[in-house]
Amino acid sequence: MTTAAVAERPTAAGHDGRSFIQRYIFTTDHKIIGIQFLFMSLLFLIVGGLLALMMRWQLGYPGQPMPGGGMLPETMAPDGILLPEFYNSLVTMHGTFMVFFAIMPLLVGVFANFLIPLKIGAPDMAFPRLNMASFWIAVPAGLLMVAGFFVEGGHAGAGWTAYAPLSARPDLSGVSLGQIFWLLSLAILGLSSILGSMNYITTVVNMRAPGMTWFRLPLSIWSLFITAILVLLAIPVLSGAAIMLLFDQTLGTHFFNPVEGGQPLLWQHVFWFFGHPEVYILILPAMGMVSDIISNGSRKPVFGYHSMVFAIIAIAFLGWIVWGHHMFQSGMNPMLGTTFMISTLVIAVPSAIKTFNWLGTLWRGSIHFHTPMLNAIGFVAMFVIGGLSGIYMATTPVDIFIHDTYFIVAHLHYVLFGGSLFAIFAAIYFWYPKMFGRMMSERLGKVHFVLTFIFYNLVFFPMHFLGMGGHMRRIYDPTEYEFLQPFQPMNRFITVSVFFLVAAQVPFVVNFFWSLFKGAPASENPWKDNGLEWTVSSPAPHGNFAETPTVYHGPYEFSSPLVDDDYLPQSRAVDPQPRPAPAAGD
Amino acid sequence: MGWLPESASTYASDIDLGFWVITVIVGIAFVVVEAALVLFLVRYRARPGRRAAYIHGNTTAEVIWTAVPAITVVAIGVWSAGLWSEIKGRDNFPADAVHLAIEAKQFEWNVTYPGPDGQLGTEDDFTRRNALEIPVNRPVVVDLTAEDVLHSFFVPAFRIKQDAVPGMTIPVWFEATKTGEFELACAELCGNSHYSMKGRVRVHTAEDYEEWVRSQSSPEAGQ
Amino acid sequence: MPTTEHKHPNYIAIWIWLAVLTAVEVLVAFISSLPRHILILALLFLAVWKALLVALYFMHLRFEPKRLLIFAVAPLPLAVIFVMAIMQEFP
Amino acid sequence: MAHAAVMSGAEPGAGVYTKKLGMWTFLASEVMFFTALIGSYIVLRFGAAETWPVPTETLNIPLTALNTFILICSSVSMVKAYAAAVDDDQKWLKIWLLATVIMGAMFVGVQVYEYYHLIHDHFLPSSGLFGSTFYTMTGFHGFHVSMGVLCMSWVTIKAFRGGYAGGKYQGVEVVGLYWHFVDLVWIILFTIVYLI
Ligand code: HEA
Ligand code: HEA
Ligand code: CUA
Ligand SMILES: [Cu+2]
Repeated sequence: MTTAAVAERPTAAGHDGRSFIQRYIFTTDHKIIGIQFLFMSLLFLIVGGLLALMMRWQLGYPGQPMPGGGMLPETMAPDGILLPEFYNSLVTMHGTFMVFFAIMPLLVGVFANFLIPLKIGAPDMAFPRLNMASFWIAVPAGLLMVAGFFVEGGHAGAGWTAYAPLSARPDLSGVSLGQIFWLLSLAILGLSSILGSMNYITTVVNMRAPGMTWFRLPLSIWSLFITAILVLLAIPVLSGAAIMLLFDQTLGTHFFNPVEGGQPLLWQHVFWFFGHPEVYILILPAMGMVSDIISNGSRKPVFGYHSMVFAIIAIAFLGWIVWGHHMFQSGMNPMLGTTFMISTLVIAVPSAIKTFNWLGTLWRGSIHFHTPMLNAIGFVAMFVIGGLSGIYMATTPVDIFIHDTYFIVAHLHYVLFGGSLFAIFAAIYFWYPKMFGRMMSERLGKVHFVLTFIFYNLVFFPMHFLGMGGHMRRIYDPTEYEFLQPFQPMNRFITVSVFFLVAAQVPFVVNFFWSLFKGAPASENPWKDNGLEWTVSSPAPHGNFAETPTVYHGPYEFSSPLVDDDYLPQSRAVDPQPRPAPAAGD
Repeated sequence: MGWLPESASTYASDIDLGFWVITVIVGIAFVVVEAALVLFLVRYRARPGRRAAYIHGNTTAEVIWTAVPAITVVAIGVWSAGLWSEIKGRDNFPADAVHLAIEAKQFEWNVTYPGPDGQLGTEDDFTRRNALEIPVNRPVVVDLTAEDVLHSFFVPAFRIKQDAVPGMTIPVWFEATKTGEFELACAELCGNSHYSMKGRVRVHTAEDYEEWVRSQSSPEAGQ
Repeated sequence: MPTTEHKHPNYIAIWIWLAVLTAVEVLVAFISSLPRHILILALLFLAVWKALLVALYFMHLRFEPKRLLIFAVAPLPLAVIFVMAIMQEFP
Repeated sequence: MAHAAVMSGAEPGAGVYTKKLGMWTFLASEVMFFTALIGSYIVLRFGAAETWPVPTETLNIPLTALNTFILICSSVSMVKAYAAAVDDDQKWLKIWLLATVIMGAMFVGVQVYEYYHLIHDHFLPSSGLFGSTFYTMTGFHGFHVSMGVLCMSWVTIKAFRGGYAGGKYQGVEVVGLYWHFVDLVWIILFTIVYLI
């Protein structure tokens, strides 16, 4: 603690006597750390995608040798045909990598790090060295998680929810080391996340520039701040749960072992007490950044800024009292089920507020369809689908039928891919210039968006129908069941679409790397935005601001009557001083 | 293929009704949102010389689109609370039901029948693997347990799903409305062969069922 | 920093309090005559009392700005919700 | 560190300096960590109330009571050290810090001794739910104390090097907060694990 807290105030000059190592590897610069997280999590995004691809092959063409599957060892896919135990590991690790190593770091690792100091006018994080530690702790966690594939008995195969007793009983799952690696890796990653969130919270509370009042914070910062609180309070619960399960595995404790009086349901309670706040950790920053981008794209202040803020807070709070909706059919006391159903349904309200406020922002705007805007719009369109499908499952009697079917899988991909990932694409396109000093190609960007949007829907929308047909999730070979055989064509269709979906990511990868070197040099403020980050050169210099800026307006003063341009940077003073606009909230 | 599997239990139709009612409600919400989205994108696309309106919000509008969803979801909640307790509520299980016990274990369903005396736990009980034989139009109560790990008792045609938890005995009830054969699936990941942990549900007429029970409990029977 | 410019409370007195309360706890725990639930309530009461002494004086929450106080107690409701809800599993 | 930014701003933040705020956020997450462990303990014990062994019979209460007393004393010496640091009383700062480190180490020592005997009497983590929960909770508390002792030693060394001269008390206060928190957790554990 104390060591890390003693941080030198960074100098504003770009070139200071720092070696290459200090500058790019063991750096304390929040921007570089953010970029380090970016590369790491994009890598894991690809990994997760490839695992999904293998899974889909098996589901589309059960028992047929997978192209290139011959390269896999006997223990995974003898002569190219996936084994059931390997399929279980694929499902588990796909979920794990995507949630913990791709989306979460992309949102909380990359953008919280990169945006918070820049947008609140601070030179760096409150604890730069803790920040560095946070990244270099995450790396070994990732390596450990990957290593799990190559140990005796294969990788964890109890699902990303690791339900006990299966996850606690090597004798019943056939997996011992893999599950242990999984638990250790998550415990380590948890430490990294906690260090990160300590930083974010402290920075936002204590290091805002003069005039940056709470209600002048951009919604991206609001949501990242609230998310940091969720991370701070939810992740330690996961660590605790992971440790108990680890001890059940290694020390022979009996937390979740019914034979000795332990309670399998306890695991589910503890896991989901963390798990549901976790899924809001995965959406709130997305919502915040989308709000920024939509406001920018439609050159219009965010509609109902204050209600947006309160909606974020409401969602974050309600997120703590709905975890039981994952356990309706688990044998949990049915009365409890009813309580959790009500609290869950109530969450639709703040989400509704946000959705309609986004629409209100577009209304009477002057909408520019740049790539970030397209992806942000994609987010709104897709998140609504995912959110609405949540209503089916929140309704206990209906959930009896669709629980643990592909309806759930459809839901979670609509909120996580259609929601979080589209928002992440938008954010990458939007802040790339500030990160790397070059623009990404708009043409490639638009191609990427259109193709992804189409094939994403072709992949995941049919899953609703699979779910309605009763198609269980986490099954290796649907054709085992007569009532599922009619769905095989649809399964195959999904699989084929997935290949196109992955192919549709190629323009993005190309665009990303090509623009690093060949992209058009970015001006200070390419999107004509109001945020403080756009007042410094691209890429933002070490130490961010030559001198601490002063803030005069809310973040969304687009098309303000006070100025001729259709935007008004937060740090630009205009006289007459702006009359206190309701949504600028000072 | 039909959207939902054929429904063959008393409350299947209620659940399906709920499903479709919600589909209508969220369908409306969906159409409203997406239509407005597309409309605005077209109507308010950037045009030279038009400046966006400088608006920060509108309280009336916000109140409306807070209140409407709120009322809707509460309505949904109230409706489903009733059906939920009817199906899973511990205190309203149907009387004069056929009483069975099912123990799930990797990777099979062991169904224990009360035998001719209709009493579980007596010596004329008998157990059948992956075969659930029940009478039509008569409630069946199953005491669900698991030996090793979590499993989930899932009969799509009956719209019933309930996890089987080692160390707990969870009662489940359903009443078949059609004779015939249905599939019993395991819906909770329970290990390598989870995908093939399936059973058969055979729904007999009352007479056939009596007949079957007698044939099974006669000494020479049993597999 | 202005926030801590106050004359120090009498830490030794608090120390004596804590020591005494601990002693009382141990004694209470060994009175077998007490009915179980009374015993539990008494012990919890004593524990919370001690915890409060530590938090308010040693961690000088008492002298901190209200904001920090709120911040410090924020997680407690979550803890309560968590335990209370799972308790419902055993009606 | 970036004090300029801390002090400026239309709102004074939480009105506490950044290091302290950081520590409090950390403690908040620690609370949730112990919530997971202690909560699970409460639930498991509640679920198996009648079969639960009587702690006072398995565990050595007098010894642990003594240990509790030691930890409380270390908390007092810690807070005295903080007071000394605020008043820039270097002599007593060093004395109190040393005392704290020593008593902290003693606590860990006594716990190791306790474990040794329990294990010798075949009371293991695998000994039913009681063993499971007991070792997990006290073990992780012990781990926290050990970490505290490490940080504390570091602070002590710095104090002897005059690192807190001239009323630079922040480092002492921040470590102190952590130390008192660990003490506080023990007060709870001692009651619900050993006495109830
Ligand atoms: C980003 C992640 C994310 C988000 C935001 C959500 C949001 C929601 N989720 Fe989801 N959920 C997951 C990720 C997420 N979920 C995951 C990963 C799982 C699976 C875990 C596993 O088992 O592997 C899951 C599973 C899951 C279940 C368990 C299903 C089961 O296993 O049986 C339930 C049940 O209630 C549920 C409900 C909801 C609800 C009600 C919302 C609400 O927040 C949605 C609110 C939004 C809207 C409602 C749309 C906008 C509102 C309007 C347009 C207004 C009009 C609306 C009405 C009038 C209703 N989710
Ligand atoms: C954010 C999370 C996320 C994402 C993005 C995805 C993406 C995909 N998921 Fe995933 N999925 C989950 C989270 C996610 N999933 C979770 C939590 C589960 C539950 C697990 C469980 O049951 O335990 C699940 C389960 C799950 C199942 C159910 C398996 C089963 O129950 O048997 C299936 C089946 O089709 C599936 C398929 C897919 C597919 C085809 C994709 C495709 O979209 C993948 C396409 C590929 C990519 C999106 C990567 C492309 C790469 C880039 C864009 C990076 C570019 C790189 C650079 C620029 C350097 N997923
Ligand atoms: Cu049994 Cu899955
Ligand atoms: Cu949830």
